[in-house]
Amino acid sequence: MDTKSEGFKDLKNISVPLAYVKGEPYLTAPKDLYLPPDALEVVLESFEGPLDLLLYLIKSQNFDILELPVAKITDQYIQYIELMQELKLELAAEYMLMAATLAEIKSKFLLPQKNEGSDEEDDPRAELIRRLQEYERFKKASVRLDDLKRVDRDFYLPSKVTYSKIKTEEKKEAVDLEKLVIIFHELMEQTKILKPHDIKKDYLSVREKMTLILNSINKENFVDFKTLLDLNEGKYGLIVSFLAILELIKLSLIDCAQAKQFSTIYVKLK
Amino acid sequence: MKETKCKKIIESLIFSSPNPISLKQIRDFFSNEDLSELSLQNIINEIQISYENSGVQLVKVSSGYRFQVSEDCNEWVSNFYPEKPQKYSRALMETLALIIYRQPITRTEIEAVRGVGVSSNIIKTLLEREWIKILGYKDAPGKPAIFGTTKEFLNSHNLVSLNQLPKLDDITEFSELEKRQLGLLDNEQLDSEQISADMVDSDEYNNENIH
Amino acid sequence: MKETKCKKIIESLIFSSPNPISLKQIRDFFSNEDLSELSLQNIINEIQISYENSGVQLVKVSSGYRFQVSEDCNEWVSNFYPEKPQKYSRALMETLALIIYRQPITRTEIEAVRGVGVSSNIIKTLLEREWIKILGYKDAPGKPAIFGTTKEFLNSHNLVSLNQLPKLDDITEFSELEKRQLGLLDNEQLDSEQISADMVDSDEYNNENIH
Repeated sequence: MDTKSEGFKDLKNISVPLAYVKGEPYLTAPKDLYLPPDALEVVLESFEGPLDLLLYLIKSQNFDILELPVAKITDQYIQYIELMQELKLELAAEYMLMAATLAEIKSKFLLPQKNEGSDEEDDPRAELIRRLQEYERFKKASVRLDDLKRVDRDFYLPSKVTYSKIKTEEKKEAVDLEKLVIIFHELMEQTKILKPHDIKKDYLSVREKMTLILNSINKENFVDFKTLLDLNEGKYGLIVSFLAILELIKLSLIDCAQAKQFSTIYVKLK
Repeated sequence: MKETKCKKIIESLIFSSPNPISLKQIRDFFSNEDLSELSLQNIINEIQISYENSGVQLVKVSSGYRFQVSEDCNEWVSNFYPEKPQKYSRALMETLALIIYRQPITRTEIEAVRGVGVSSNIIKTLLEREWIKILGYKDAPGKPAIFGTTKEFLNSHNLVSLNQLPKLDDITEFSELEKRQLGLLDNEQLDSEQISADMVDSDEYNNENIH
Repeated sequence: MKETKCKKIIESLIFSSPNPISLKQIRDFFSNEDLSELSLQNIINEIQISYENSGVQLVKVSSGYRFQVSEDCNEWVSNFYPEKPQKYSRALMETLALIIYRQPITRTEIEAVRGVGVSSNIIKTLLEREWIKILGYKDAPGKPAIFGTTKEFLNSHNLVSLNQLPKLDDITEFSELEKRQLGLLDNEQLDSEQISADMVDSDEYNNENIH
């Protein structure tokens, strides 16, 4: 029996020899399952979970649940789990569960059967096999799915061809200006910041001017303050522009600089 | 309207649309033009023929008609773009397979079959890709989302219907040796047929009838 | 490679590219094929001719060649994508009103007046509509964006200047009536000027002093 595996030696320590429950107890070598710790990382990357690993072990490694000592499989799973705690914590519980399931199957198997025709529904092996088979179906399906021709991998689509938009009913989408004003008024009411009665008619022009000025300057370059004033706007317009600039300075939205008294005043976006 | 003009317009509509266009959409659009279903189909056929030797083809997918790069040009187009197409993980493909063949399905149900948690990233990727969508929420603790596939999934795979997908394999019988290994064929000598039958019965998510 | 094959491939490249493709890009791509500049230009011309009567045209723009919808189909395509007449929410109208009358204004300032957070969607909608734009960033913690209205807002409302909007003092007078209706000026018989004065004091957002 020189070819007997480590597993076999371990089996000797178990009180119920496998030979009794199975005709050929030593055919497969459990040491196939014994993966060196540095191979575990590879294993974890190549398996999608305990079912996948188990399928692999059954199909390729001749892993035999029956021949594997509970102690050994438990050891192995604990090894996985330890490694997984370093790599992918969330997987540990699922592998742990599988270890427990395997241990349960093994222990049930080792115990003498009470009833000859025990209830198959309760057989944990049947449930495990059902799950393995079900998983295998989808595993195969997923491979075929990946083989399907897929857009941007196996075939390509033309990009959307551009067209020039011809605007037809733009006005429809405008907001109701009257309503807008009423809404603003209501807002002011709510917040008790109603205007005093002596509000000037040009209320909006300074605000609008502030926006226009902000639009016309940038962060990078100072511009001559005078360029922001349009003489064509008349005295009234100039005052509005001036007030707008003062207000922007007050709100520290723009920077103002002057080399010396009466020299050119420069402004830029802050 | 002349049929040639109509053809030009339909061509431009399909080319400029980000999504495939259905015959119904076209017919609705031309509702003032008295475009019969037959002449519309004729126009579509004509467009298809006129593009036969060109770099793009007019094809029909799940949600309608679209142009596609011609078969023999795909490789060239692919080489024109240096970046490699995204490769999806096995975990993602398995999740997708479950959603396809078992929809409507919740995340917990997917996890039950795969025996491992489904990462939120996978669901997110599939939702962003618009291959799956949330169909609703299950009336169960935590109101889990129920997932199903979309027309976009079909479009992305040149499919008109899920029926064109390969059928889910019948449950694989493990070989005698495998069964023995699993401890199925020992003292008890479980009848494998009995097991298979049980499996089908207990499978409440079985949707094979979609095929 | 045959010229017909080459033509097909170039067609598919231009169609599949999201951006215009330059002759140089094509020549570089076909560097193994010994494609002369002249024959490439010939192929391009051929493609242009073969699309002459179709719904899309091959045109040259600054960065290269691209397909675009034929001139006489633009209107049809535009009509195919109708912009739904949007119904604007109260929150959007309030935000817009504040930006109009209080510009330049930051989101925080809008929120302070409305007493409730402004959803990013509203700002996004207004920016996309091109009714407002970011004028700059305030020199304050978090560098908040400063919003103002655009010419596009005026255009889409047939205005030349914001001054054409109903004046606020008109409304103020209207509100006197409203207040009376609401019973504000009944029992207490508050002097309306007194109210205004109180308000100015308590109004931390008040900017009237600029007038």
